[in-house]
Amino acid sequence: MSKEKLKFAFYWAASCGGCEIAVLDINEKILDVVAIADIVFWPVAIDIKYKDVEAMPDKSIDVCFFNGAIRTEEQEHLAKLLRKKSKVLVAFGSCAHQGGIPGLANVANKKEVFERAYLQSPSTNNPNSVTPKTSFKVPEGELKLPEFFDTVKTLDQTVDVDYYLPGCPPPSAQVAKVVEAIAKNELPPKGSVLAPEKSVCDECPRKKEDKKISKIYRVYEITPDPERCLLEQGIICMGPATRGGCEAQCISANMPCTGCGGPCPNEVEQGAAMISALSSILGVGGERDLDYDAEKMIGQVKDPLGTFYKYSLPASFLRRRRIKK
Amino acid sequence: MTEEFEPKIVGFLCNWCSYAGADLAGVSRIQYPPNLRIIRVMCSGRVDPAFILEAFRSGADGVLIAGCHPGDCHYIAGNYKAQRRGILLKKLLEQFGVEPQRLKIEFVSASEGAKFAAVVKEMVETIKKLGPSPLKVQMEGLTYASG
Amino acid sequence: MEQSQKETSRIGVFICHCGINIGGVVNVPEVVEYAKTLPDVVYAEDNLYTCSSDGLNKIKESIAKYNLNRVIVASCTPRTHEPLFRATCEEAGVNKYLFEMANIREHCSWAHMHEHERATEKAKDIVRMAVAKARLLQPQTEPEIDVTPSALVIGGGISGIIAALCLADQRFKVSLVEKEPELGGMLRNLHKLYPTMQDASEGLEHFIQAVKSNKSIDVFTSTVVKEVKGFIGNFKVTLQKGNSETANLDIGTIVVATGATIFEPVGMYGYGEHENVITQLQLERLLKEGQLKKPEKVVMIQCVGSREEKGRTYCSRVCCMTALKNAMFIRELYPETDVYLLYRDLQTYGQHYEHHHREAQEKGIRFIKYAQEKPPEVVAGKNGKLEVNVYHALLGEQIKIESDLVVLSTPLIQHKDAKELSKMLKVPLGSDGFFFEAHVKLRPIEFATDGIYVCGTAHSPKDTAESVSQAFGVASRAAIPMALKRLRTEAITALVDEDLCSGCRICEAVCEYSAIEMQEKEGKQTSKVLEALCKGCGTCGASCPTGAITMRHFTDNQLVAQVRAAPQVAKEVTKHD
Amino acid sequence: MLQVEKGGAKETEQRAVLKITDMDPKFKYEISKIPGGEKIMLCFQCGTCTSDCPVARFSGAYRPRQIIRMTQLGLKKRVLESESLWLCASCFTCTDRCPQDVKVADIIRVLKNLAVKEGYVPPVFKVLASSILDTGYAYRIPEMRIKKREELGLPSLPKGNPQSLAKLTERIGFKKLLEAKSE
Amino acid sequence: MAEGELKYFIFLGCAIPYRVSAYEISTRKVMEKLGVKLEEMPEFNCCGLPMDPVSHEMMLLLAARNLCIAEEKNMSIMALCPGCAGTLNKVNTMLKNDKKLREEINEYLKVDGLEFKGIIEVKHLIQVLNDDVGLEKITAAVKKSLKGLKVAEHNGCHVLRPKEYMGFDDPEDPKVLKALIEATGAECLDYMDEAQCCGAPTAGINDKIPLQLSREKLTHIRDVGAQALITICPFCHMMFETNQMRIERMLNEKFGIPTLHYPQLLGLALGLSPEELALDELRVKPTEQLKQIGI
Amino acid sequence: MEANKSILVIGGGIAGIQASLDLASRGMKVYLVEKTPSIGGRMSQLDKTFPTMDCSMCILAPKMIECFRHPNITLLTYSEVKEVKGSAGNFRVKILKKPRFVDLEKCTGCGECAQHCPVEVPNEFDMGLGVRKAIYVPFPQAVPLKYTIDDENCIKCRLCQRMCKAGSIDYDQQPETIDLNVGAIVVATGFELFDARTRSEYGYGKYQNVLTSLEFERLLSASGPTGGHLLRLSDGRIPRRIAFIQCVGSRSLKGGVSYCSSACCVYATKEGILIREHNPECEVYVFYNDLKVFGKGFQEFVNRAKDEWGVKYVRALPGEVVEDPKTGDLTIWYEDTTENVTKNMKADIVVLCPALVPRVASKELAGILGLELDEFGFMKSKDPLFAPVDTNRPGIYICGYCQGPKDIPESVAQASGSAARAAEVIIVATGKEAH
Repeated sequence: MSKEKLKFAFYWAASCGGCEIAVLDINEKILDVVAIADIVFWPVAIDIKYKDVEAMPDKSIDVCFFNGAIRTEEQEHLAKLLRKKSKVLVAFGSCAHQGGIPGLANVANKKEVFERAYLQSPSTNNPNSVTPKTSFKVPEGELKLPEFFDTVKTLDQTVDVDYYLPGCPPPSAQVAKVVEAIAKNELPPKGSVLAPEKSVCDECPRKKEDKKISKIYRVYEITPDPERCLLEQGIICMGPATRGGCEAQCISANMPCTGCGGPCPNEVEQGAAMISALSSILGVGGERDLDYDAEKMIGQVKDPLGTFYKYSLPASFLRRRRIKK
Repeated sequence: MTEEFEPKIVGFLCNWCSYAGADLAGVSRIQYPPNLRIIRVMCSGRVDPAFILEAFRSGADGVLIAGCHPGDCHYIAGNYKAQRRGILLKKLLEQFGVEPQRLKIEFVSASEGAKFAAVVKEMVETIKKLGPSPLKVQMEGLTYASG
Repeated sequence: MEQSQKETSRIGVFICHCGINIGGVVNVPEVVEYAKTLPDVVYAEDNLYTCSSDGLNKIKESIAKYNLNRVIVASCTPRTHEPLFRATCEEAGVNKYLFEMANIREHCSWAHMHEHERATEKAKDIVRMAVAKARLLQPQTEPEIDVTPSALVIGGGISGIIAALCLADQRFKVSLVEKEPELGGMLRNLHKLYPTMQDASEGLEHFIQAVKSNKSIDVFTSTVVKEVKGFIGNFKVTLQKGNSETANLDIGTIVVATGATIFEPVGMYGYGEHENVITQLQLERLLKEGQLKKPEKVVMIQCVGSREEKGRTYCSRVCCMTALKNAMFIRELYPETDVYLLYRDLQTYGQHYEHHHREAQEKGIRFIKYAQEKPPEVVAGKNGKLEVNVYHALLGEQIKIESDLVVLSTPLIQHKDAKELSKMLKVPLGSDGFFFEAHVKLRPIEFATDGIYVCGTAHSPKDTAESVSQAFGVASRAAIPMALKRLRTEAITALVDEDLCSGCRICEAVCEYSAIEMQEKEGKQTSKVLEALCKGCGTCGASCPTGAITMRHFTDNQLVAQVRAAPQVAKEVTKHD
Repeated sequence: MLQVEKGGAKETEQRAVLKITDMDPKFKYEISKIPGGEKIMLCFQCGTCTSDCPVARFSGAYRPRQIIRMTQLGLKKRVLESESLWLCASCFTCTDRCPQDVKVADIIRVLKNLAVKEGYVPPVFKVLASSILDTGYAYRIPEMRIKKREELGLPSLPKGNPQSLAKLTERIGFKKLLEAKSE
Repeated sequence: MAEGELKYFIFLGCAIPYRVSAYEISTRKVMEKLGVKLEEMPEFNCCGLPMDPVSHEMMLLLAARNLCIAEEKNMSIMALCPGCAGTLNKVNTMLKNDKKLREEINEYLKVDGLEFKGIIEVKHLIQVLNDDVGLEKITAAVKKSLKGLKVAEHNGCHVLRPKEYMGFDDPEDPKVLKALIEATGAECLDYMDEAQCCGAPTAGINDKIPLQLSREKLTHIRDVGAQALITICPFCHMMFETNQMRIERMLNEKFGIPTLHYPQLLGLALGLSPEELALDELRVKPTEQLKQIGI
Repeated sequence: MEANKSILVIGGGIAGIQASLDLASRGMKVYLVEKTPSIGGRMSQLDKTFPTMDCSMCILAPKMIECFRHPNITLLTYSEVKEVKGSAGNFRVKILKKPRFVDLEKCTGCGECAQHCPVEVPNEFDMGLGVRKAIYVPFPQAVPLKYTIDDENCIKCRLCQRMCKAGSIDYDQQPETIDLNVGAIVVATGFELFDARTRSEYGYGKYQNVLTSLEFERLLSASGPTGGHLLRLSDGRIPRRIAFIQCVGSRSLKGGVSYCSSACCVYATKEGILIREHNPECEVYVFYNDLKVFGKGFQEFVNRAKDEWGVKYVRALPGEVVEDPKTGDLTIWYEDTTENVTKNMKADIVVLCPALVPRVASKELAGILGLELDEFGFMKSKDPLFAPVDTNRPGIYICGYCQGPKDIPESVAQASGSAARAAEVIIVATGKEAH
C-alpha cells in the first residue's frame, strides 16, 4: 500500500437502496475496500453536503459508484456534478444501467404517477389532495423542491458513463471482482459492462433438453421440476436474454429470472430479444395441428412490457409510453 | 399551408413469396402509393423484433412484415414465427402507446400481386388516418428527428 | 464497426433505364447524381440496359478503373437478374456476395407509373438503402463437404430392395438393413399382386436374388440401426445384430424404407371372438397357401379402423383393391360362393383399378355401400355361422346376410419402433404416424434434413407399384449428393459465436432442418451450426436472445443499416440523442 | 287406370329386414342374357338415370336406379310385381346418359317382358295388343275417320293384314302371353 | 336415287290416321311443294313400339314386317311419328348389323313369305327435310317469311334417342328442328329443359304424371315469351295441343300457346293457306299469330 | 464434350422439371424440350395445391428459375421433338425449334411490345377466359421471361418492333432444326382435359356459367382473369352457390374414359375451400360418385372441408344442368342416392371436373419415340408393378401424368425415379461415376 489511497464516492438516485446494501454485502471484503480507498461521498453513510462535493476539484474522485435512475432535477444535477468530479463513473445496478424498476414509471407521465401515488392509492390518506410541487410557500418563506421529470432516464442517457455493473442489486461476488480490478488497475476498456459475456443460462445448473413449448404457466400455477429448465416447463424465465454474473441465484431458488442483468453483450434491446425468443418457441412445431391458433398461443403472454422490460424500459429503443395529449 | 402527411413505411418481405408478390404487382402494373421501402430477407422468420423497433425509432410511421401464407413457407415454418412475434410485438407497441395498426403482419403469396398492392394501399390509408408516428414527436429530453 | 477494420468500401452504382421502363418514370440522371453523394460511393452511372452485354462490360470496366470493391445495380428484381450481375462481378474479381441489387422497376417505376417525382424520390431511397447495406457486405464462400458414396437403406421390403438395387446399379455401395431374418417385407405375406395379378413370391424372389448376388450391396438381416450421428455425406451409423454384434458404417445418404404393418382390429366386428372373422391379410395367407376351405358366403367389410372420425382418420389406399382382388380369387376358386363387399367409397383410382372394379361387378361380386354412421354389425348366427346386418345405403334398406366368413379390411399403420428411428434420424412423424416428408407437394420423398430420404409405406399407405415408383425416385434423390462427391453448401448460413452462446437451445428448437447441434466444451453446452444442413432462413438468428448467431449476408448490422436508411429521417441514433 | 302411385308408396315403405335368402343371385345373370340387359352388372349406382328421368320428377315411386339395384340384388319378385315398372316412358334419356353404358330403358323393358310372362300386364297393353292382332293398327280406327280421309282428299288408308300377323306371331306365342293369368 | 328425285314410302303409323290428320295433311302439302314424292305403304301395320314392353319379339316382328313390305319396292320409308321412325330405324339397324338376330327373325318371317334383306332406310320427316331436301332449298322456296314470329320447338324423344340408333342430331342440344324453323324466317327461342319428354307414353298408365310434365314444359315455353310451339310428333302434339285446355283446367294455369305441326308452320312460309294446312283442326287457335304475319 | 452423357427430357411441366433438376444437379447434361414458350406446365396454372393449400406458383417458380439458371440444363422452349433414332446410350434426336420472332438474347422481358400490340387473342394460360396479345409471355412468371410472337394471330403491324428498345424483334426468324445426341430420354408430357362439350347434358360450351375445373381454377387465381375476384362470367354477379360435378367423362364406358382421373375429388375439395375462403356466403356442393380420398392427407382434407369450411358433399352424378336463359342461373337435376330422392338445385356456377386424359399430341410423340401406348393413350410401362418408369424401348423412361393418372407428389417422385433409370443408362454407357 505504498500508493496513495483511492477516493471512492457512492450515490443513490432513483432506486430502492438495495444497491447500498449490496455494497455492504461484500462482507469482509469491505475491509479490502477500506484498505485501498477512502470514501469521500456517501450520503447514506457519511455526512457530506452537496456543497462539499461542489468544492472538490474536478476529477478528484477516482471512482464514483452511482446507483439509481434519473427521474428528478436533483438526481440529474448530482449525476452531472459527480461526472465532473469523478475520473471513473460506474453505473451501479440495474436502475443506473437500464432504468430498473423505477423506470417502469415510463408507462405513465408525471401527472399519472402523482395521481396514482398520492391520490388513488387505496392506502393513501390525502384528504386535501396534496401532490408534490417544485415550490411551496410557508410562513418562513418559499420551499424549493427539485423538479420531478415525466420520463425516467438511465444514467448514461444523462451523462457519459465509464462502466456498468448490472444487477438488482449487483451480485456481491461481481462487486468484489470489480473492486479487485480497480485495486489492480485492471479495468477493461471504457464503456464495458462489468459482467460475464454470456447469459444467465450459461450459469444455470438446470437441464436443458427441448425448448419447444406450447403452454405458459405463472409461477404459482405449477410446481416446477427443480432439475429442468424453467422455460422448458412453461415458466417465463428471462435467463436466456439476460446477462449473467449472478450465478442464477433466483433460478436456484426455484424462481425464474426476471432480467435484472440487462441485455447480453451483442444485444441492444433485452426485451425485444426475449420477445423474439419466446414467441419463436411458443407453439413451434404445432403449426400443423388443427387447433393451432397463433393469437391464442401468444395470448398466454399477458404483459409483455412489464415482463420483458422489467428493468430496461428507459434503456429500450422506445424508452417510454407515448401519451396523447 | 401544410403538405399532406405522407407516411414512411418500412417493409420486410420474404424472398420467396412476398417479395415475388411485390414483383408481380409491378409486372402487372398494379399501381399503389410509393410510401413503402422494402427490405428483402430470405424468410420472414429472419425479422428480429429489434429491427421493427429500430424502424420505429428511426422514424418509420409503419412497419410491414410480409411472408408466405401459412403452410407455404419456403423454409417450412419461418412465417409462423414471424406471425407470433408480430402478435406479441403489437401487444407491446400498444403498451408503449404506439398504435398497433402501425405494425402489419401479412401473408402475400408470389401470385398475389394485387393483394400486395392492396395491402400497401390500405396500410398507407390507415397510417394517414393515424397521423405521424408518436415516436417522431419531440419529447422531454429526447429529440427524434422529424421527417 | 466490423467493416471499419477491414478494407474501406469503394462502391460503384449502376442505374438502369430499362429502356423506358424505369427511365420513363424515374428521373434516372437525378438518381445517379444523388447516388454519388452517398457515403463510400466512388462511382455512379446510368445505362439503357445494364443487363445487356454492353451494360455488363461497363460494370467490369468500372470495377477495374475505379478499383470498386462493392457493386450496386439499380434495375429490376434480383429474383431473376441477380445471378447475371453476380457472375459479372466474379468475372471482374469481386466476390459475388459483394454485389447488391436495388429493385427500382418492379417495386418502383412499374408500381408508380403516374407519380414521376415521388417515384424518383423512392428510387433514391431504394438506392440509399442498397448503399447502406453494401457498405457492410462481406465476401462469402460456399463451403464444400465430402460425401461418402455409400448409402444406407433401412428396410428390406420391396421399396428398400428396389432402392438398393437402383443405387447399386448407379455404382454406389449400399448397406441394406432388415430387422427380420429374411428380406421381402409385406410382400412375403401376399398372394397375388394387382393390377397384373402375378404371384407376389415370384416377383419378390427375383429381386431378393438380385440383391443377394449384387456385390455392391451388403445385406444385414436380423439387424437394426442403433445409432446415427453426423450429417449428409458424413453419417456414422452403428448397426446391431442380435445383442452383441455391431457394425460401424460410414454413410453418405440414408433411405428410410421401413414399411408399415397392418392394424389388428381386436374387438371390432367380432374379430378375436369368432374364428371365422379374419383380416384381409389372413385371407391373403390362406389363399397363398391354398388353405381356404370353401365358404358359402363371404362378407368383406372395408374401412375397418380407417377413415375414422378421430384417430386413424386416413384412408389406407390399398384395401379396396385388395378386397376386390381377393373377392375375385374366391369366386374363381369357388364359383358357387357369394361374395359381398361392404364399402363406403370405392377407391378404385388410376388407369387400372376401375377396370378391376368392373371385372368384379361382372364376376358377380355384390357391392353394398354402407354409411359411416350406420356401420355393419357382425353377430353369431346359427350353426357356427355369422350374421352380418348392414344398412344398404343405396337401397335404403337393412339387409341380413348369413355368412360363414367375414373378412375385415384394416389399414396399414406405422410400426411401433418408428418413433425411435425418427428420433435417431431427427426426422418427423406426421399426425397419422407415418414419416413426414419435407414438402407434401414438391419434396415428397425426402426429409427436410438433407441426405435422408423416405419411400414406400413408411411414408404412407400405398401399393406395390406405387412403392416401387417411390423407391426409384429415392434412388435418384439419394444418388445426387453421392454422385457429386463434394457438396457445395449454402454460403448464406448461420454462424454461432461460441463466446456469446450460453447454450439455451432456443435456436435448436426453432430450426426446421435440424441444422443446429449442441456441443459440449468444458462442461458447458454451446450450439453449433451444421452448415451442410443450414438453409439460411435466419430464423435462429432472429430468435437468439444473446445475439450469438450471425446470419451471413443478412447480418443484423446490414439489415439495421437498411432500416435506418429507409425513412431518411434518422441520423445516426446514438444513446444521447 | 292403375293406381300406381299408391302401389309405389307401398313399395317404398320400410320393410323390416331384407334377408339374403329373399334374393335370387341368378336373377341378374338371367337379365344379362336377354338382349338389352347385358350390362346390368356394370351399374355402379350413380343415379344419373333417376335424376334425369322425366317420370321420376313427378312420381314418388318410379326410380330406375333402384329398379336396377334390386335387380342386381336378385329381388326378382319385388321387381316384377312392381307396378311402377310400367311408368317408364321409354324416352331413353337414361340410356343415353348412363356413364357405364347400361341400357337402362332396355333393362326396364326386359323386366316388363318378364313381368308379362309372370302374368302382370296392365290392361292398356291388352287393348293395344288385341287391336293390333285384329286390325294391324294399335288403335281401332273408326269407319267414320276412314271415310273422312276421302273428304279431306287424303289417300285411303291401306287395310291391315291380320292374317299375316297372326301367322307371324303364332310361333312366339304372343296371344298366349296375353291370355295368361291376368288381373 | 336419281339426282333431284326424292321418293319415299310415307309411314303414317296408328296415331295419325286415328286422331292427328292435320299433321298428315300439312306434310303431304309441304312435301309436294318441295318436290318430294310420297307413296302409300301397302298393308303396313303398327310399327311395333307399343308392344315392346309386352314382348320384345313381338315388336321386332311388327317392325320387321313393315320393313319387308317397303323392301319389296326397294323404297325407303319416311315416318311422321318419331316413335315409328325410331322403332323402324332401330330394328332396321339391329337386323342389318346382327346376323344372328336377322336369321332368327327371318325364320319367323318365312312363314308369311317375307324376308328381311336390309336394303332400305328409315327416316323421320325432319331428317328428310334437313338431310335430303336441304335447308337451302327450303329457304329458297319460302314465299312468305315468318319474320317476327317467335316460337319454341319440341322435338320429342324418339326422334333423337337413343342416340346410338338415331344419331342425326344431339339429343341434349338438338339443332335440326331449330334450323328448319328458322328457315321459315321465324325465330326459335331457347327455353329451359328443351330436351324434356312430354309425358305421353305414360298416359295409358297414369293420368297425372304426363299432364304435369307437359305443364312444366308449357310453363318454360310461356316464360320465354314464345308465341307458338312447334312439334313433329303426333303424341307430343296431343299432349301440348289437345290436352292444353285440360292441363289449364286441372292444374289451374293459363297458357294459350297454339301448337303447330312443323309442316303447318313451314306450309305458311311456303305460301300455303291455313285451310290447306288444316290449321282449323287446332284447338288453341293461332289467330293473333296469323294476323301478325299477315294471314 | 461427351454427347452421350446427356439426357433429353420432353415436357416442361413439374415432372419434366424435376427429372431435369435431378439429372442436372448430379452433373449430367440435360436438354429440356417444351412445346410452349415457357416451362411450368399445368401446375403453373393452379392457384393452390391440395391438401396443403400451398400457393402453386410460389413453390413452383423457384424450381422453374433453377432450371433456367442451371448450367447443366439447356432449355429448348417452343420446340418439338421430330425424330429419334439410335438406341439406349446413343440416341440421335432432331428437334424443331419454332420461330419466336423475338431474339432471346436481346429480349429483356420488359413487356413494352405487348403493351402496344393491338391484337388480342384468348389467353391459353387462363383457359381462354382472359386475353393476351399476339406478342406475349404466357404468364408473368414465365421462364424464360422472353416474348413470343404468335404467328397465327400477328398482323405484322410492326408496332412491337418500333417499341422494342432492345431491338429484339426479328420477323425473319426461321424454324430451326437442332440435332442432339443423347444417352437417354425421359418423357413427361402430362395431360389435358377431356372435352366436356361431349357431355352436352351439362351444357358446357352452351351455358356461360358452366365451367371446367381448370377454367374455374384460373377464375379463383389471384393472377387470373378477374384478379382473383370470384365472379360469374355471364353477368359479373357474385355467386351465391357453386356446384361441382365429378366424373365428367371419367369412370365412363360411353364416350369418355373408363378410368378414374385420381385428382378430381380432392381438387374440387380444394376449390371448394377456396370459394369459401373468398366468400363465406357462397355455398359449395360437390356431387360425387365415390369420394376418392386415397392419398396422404386426403381424407383429413375432405373432413376439414366438410367440418370447418362447410363444403357439402352429395353422392350423385347429376343427370343434367339446365340454364334459365333469362337469368343465366343453372338448375342441376340429381338423385341423392343415399336418400333415394330426385332433387334439383339452383346454382350460379357449375364446375365440371372432366376426365384428365393424356395429351393428344403424345400419340404422335409415341410414334416418333417408338413407344407403346395403353388403351387410353397413356405411355405404357414395361411392367406396371416393378418397372413403372421403363418403357418397351430401353433408354426411354416415362413419368408424370403421361404414364397414368397421379397427383403432383406422385409425379415428382416418379420424375426422380425416371431420372434414376436414365442416369443408370448414362453410367453404363460412359463407365463413369464408378466407385
